[in-house]
Amino acid sequence: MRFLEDIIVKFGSVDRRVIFVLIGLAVLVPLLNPIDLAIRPTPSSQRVYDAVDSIPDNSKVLISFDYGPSTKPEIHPMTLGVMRHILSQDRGHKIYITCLWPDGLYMAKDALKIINEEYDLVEYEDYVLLGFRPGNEAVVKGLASDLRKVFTVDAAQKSINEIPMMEGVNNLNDFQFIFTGSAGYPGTFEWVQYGADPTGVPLSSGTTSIQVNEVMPYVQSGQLQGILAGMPGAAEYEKLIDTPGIAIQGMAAQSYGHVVIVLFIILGNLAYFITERRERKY
Amino acid sequence: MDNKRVVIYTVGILGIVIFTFILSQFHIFNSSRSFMFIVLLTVIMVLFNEIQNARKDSDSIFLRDIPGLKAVEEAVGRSTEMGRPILYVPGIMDMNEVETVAGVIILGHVAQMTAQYETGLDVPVARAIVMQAARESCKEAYLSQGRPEMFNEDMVHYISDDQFAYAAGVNGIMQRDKPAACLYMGKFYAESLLFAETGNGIGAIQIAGTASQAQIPFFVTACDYTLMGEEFFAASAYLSRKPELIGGVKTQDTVKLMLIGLIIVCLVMRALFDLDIVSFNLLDMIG
Amino acid sequence: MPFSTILGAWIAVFLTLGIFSYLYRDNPFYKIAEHIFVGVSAAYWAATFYWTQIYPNLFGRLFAVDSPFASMYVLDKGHEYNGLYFFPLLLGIMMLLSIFKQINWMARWGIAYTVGIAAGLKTFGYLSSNVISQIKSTAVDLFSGSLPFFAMPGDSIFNNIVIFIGTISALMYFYFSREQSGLYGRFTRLGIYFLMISFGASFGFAVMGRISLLIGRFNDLILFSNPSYNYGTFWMLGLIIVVLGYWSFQNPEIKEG
Amino acid sequence: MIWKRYIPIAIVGFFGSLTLFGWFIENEGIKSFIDDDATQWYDIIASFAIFLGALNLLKLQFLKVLKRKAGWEYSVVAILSFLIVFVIGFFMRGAFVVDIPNTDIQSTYFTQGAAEEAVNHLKDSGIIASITPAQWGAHIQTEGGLFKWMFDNIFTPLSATMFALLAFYVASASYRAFRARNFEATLLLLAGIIIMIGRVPIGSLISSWMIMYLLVLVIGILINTYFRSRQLVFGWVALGLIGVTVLGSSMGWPIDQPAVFYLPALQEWIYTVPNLAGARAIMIGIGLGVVVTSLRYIFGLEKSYIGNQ
Repeated sequence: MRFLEDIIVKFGSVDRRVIFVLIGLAVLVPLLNPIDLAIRPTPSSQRVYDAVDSIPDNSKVLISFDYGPSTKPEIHPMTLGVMRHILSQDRGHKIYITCLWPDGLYMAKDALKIINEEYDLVEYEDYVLLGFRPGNEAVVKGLASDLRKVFTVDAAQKSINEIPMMEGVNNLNDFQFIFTGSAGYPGTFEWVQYGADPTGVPLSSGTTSIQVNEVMPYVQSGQLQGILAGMPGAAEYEKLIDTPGIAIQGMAAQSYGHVVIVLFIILGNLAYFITERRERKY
Repeated sequence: MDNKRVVIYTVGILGIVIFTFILSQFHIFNSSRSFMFIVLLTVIMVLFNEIQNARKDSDSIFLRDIPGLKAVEEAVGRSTEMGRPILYVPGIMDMNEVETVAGVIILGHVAQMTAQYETGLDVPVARAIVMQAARESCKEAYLSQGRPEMFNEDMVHYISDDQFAYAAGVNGIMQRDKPAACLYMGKFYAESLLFAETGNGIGAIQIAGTASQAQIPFFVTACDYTLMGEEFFAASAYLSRKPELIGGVKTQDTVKLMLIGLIIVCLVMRALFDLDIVSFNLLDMIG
Repeated sequence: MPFSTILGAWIAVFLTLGIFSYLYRDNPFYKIAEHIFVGVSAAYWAATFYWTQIYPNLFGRLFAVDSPFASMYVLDKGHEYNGLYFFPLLLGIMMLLSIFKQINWMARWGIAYTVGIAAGLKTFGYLSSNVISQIKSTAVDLFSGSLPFFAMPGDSIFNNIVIFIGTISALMYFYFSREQSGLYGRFTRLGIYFLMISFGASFGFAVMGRISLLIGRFNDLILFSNPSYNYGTFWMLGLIIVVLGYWSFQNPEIKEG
Repeated sequence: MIWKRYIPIAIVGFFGSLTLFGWFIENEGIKSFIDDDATQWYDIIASFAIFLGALNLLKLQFLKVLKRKAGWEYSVVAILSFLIVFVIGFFMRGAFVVDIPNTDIQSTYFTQGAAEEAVNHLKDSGIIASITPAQWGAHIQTEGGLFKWMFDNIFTPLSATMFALLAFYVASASYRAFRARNFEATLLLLAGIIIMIGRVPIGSLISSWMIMYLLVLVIGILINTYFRSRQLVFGWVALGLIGVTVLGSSMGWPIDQPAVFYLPALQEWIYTVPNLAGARAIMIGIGLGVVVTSLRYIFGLEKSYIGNQ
């Protein structure tokens, strides 16, 4: 027993790089030979799926790309999942894309490139990329009151009036559903405060794991129709629309990463209590 | 809330409701948001009243003691006994962040104590403007304790604007000088982990204060004491003795009580509605 | 696979491994990658904000088709001319001029405008969505009879009671005008327990997010190690290990602590 | 003094109250000004502020080089990369689209020369193709353009990897810094662990019976440390193990029953009930803080944003 205690305590003072190698391997190995783990959707992901499913036919859907490259692994599978879900039912939905983050523009172009390979979409008829506008919450407020003043041209600098699907679209009230893939500020908070609450348009959101708990009260109060929480949330959504993608592939690595961190916390605390008890003895 | 305030605020709210009712007769007023208008005017009324009270005599304003602040005094005492310096990290952001301003205010309080106990104080910063403000705050503290000779400019020194370079610099200081107490007061991002881990490694007392919600959980588990969110702002308001700041804290307290009252009223009214004792549901009327 | 994509992949791998090399120790590769990031991101932000806002929405209005300067230069972005837009232009230029020390007070007008507008938006936005809406949903459903007393998972009256008491006790923990002692002290102690569970959830989600981002980077490195990218990851890994090994042999690490 | 202090305070006061009370005004003129022009001006000034940030950064690096401070060579790298991307962004179109009429085959080249060469090459094999340079403004996000190439291969890996570093720091902090030093910290770590394991697929593989056995052992250890009596510990552990086994076999060992010990279900309850109460109290608390601070800005009671001279 004493021998075991010594190992745990000694491991605490080992060089930090050993711990780095351990967590690195715990994440890398399952990525190299993926193990298929059963995924169980949580109620908050299910609620997003139901919200998207219950959009009336031939609706106008606004998808906002409010994230950048550094949080792409968590959010990109979500926005792709929602777009696939909307298009796979071919119920005549039209997709309008805005970005509150400058690099959200590139995330949107990347997503459109992937989606175009799977569904033959016609730009300006099935989807329009309105692009990025700086100004954070001011942009959302502007969209709620007069979209045509915020976006006079789309991302390819084409005038709004020349785009057929923009007819009758003057502000957020003309949309039947909004989805924001959000990595921070501006993002879900601003869409709830200046987008969904003032207009009543149903809003769902996919956020990075770190932001999930701050946004969570909106879900219970009904201001948000469910939440996709981090990469696990994205994997659950991929399972719900059963098109396995990059999020599901990452779940094994995510699981082992968590197990290793939990073991570190438990071992670290054991070492702490052991040294504490030994000090109390002398 | 003493009953003088209860009377003022009840009369105030009645006045606001009447004023809003009059306004709602004009079509220029968006009456669908009248409830929000009433709430907004109430908060403004409470704000001006509490700042007025704080301006009259800010010493009479009561503030419960905050465990984190008491721990700071203990930490300074411990450092003095062990003859080792105190490390104070005022966050990595600039003076335009409210949390950095609060961090510099608390620094002034700590500097007063280190002047009194003649303990070493080391303040590495990540922004040039924060360096100036921190130096002013320390100089004032040492003067107020009558120890101008103990203050030297290099106590507060600039390391780097970049997040990880700053973290590496502070870690180097910790390992070299082995301070007995490390205080992290301000706005932090992921580098909070690096400070807390190195501080743990050298066995220092660690006290953190921040409103950055993503970092509070890490500080709570890694430090001995943490001033969490509002505690951090209340502590700095109290120490600054500025009527606007103290008034702000008292306003939030007062409005919080009113809101809890509103929750209970809504709960009761909803229960009555659900049990069909009452025909209308108050919740739908609230904007 | 066009040459520019392969070259791009190799550069991406070099920069990724350069940043990761910081885990071994602070070294020239990390410093180069980090300073490239500093320079590139500054220029990237400037270019993106100019072309998406200043160019179409400011100059688009000042040099619109019907503007008095139309003879000089026309930029048709679907706006009509609006002379008021000289105000933001003036504030913007003052901000740029504030880089010079003696007149750095000039930035204050622009900052004041953004602080003013943000304060006006935030006051209503937070009061309505983050305070009042949350207050309304804390008046929970206890007697509507549509909920079972206890259910796991799913809503229940027991859950609603816990939410009601938890929210109020946690709110009272951050109440500063009364000493936390006696019965009231025990009530706020209950509040700190609810707060701790909430911080625990944030802790769990924060760790989850960071692992996901690491997965994203490893996915890229694995992708770029394929033959179609001429084994970019392996070449770069080899290069960095050799050079780094030699460099750290030259200047050994002073044993910290 | 007026220019430096009173005018900024007046700007905050005027535009702040206009935007704040604008929410309650029904007048078209004011509403359209606040909702559109005022917000457009906000966007424009925010863009200039970003420009200022970039210039400040550059100034910092220049000073480092001029004064030959430690590590100035790396500042040269920063300035060079800034200039290269600045030139690409502002002065080079970097995107010349060559497309063959009435087909959707198209490819983009970085330079005019490369595009012309491709067109001549096509002409030799009898296909006429046209070159359309990307419009100014759209050139920075044209697929295959030089700016987009720089974004994909330089900006994205750098910013993504800076974040990914944190996973390693969390791991080492998990071992060396996160301590259950008091009941609150223990509650925090327990809730964190249950949520971390409950929300990933591996969590649903751990049966509630395994958790119950684990609980019996952990309580046994706690009894041992606090009560120090051997019989009590053995009594409890034996009783606990038998009880769980009997209950398990009577229910046929279902993996997710009783739900309170099945991690995904327990995680969901913790997440949607106690966590919600805490998160809501924090949201209300911060909300009030933002409202009071913003009101202090508007009514000129808070002037830290313009310094105190």
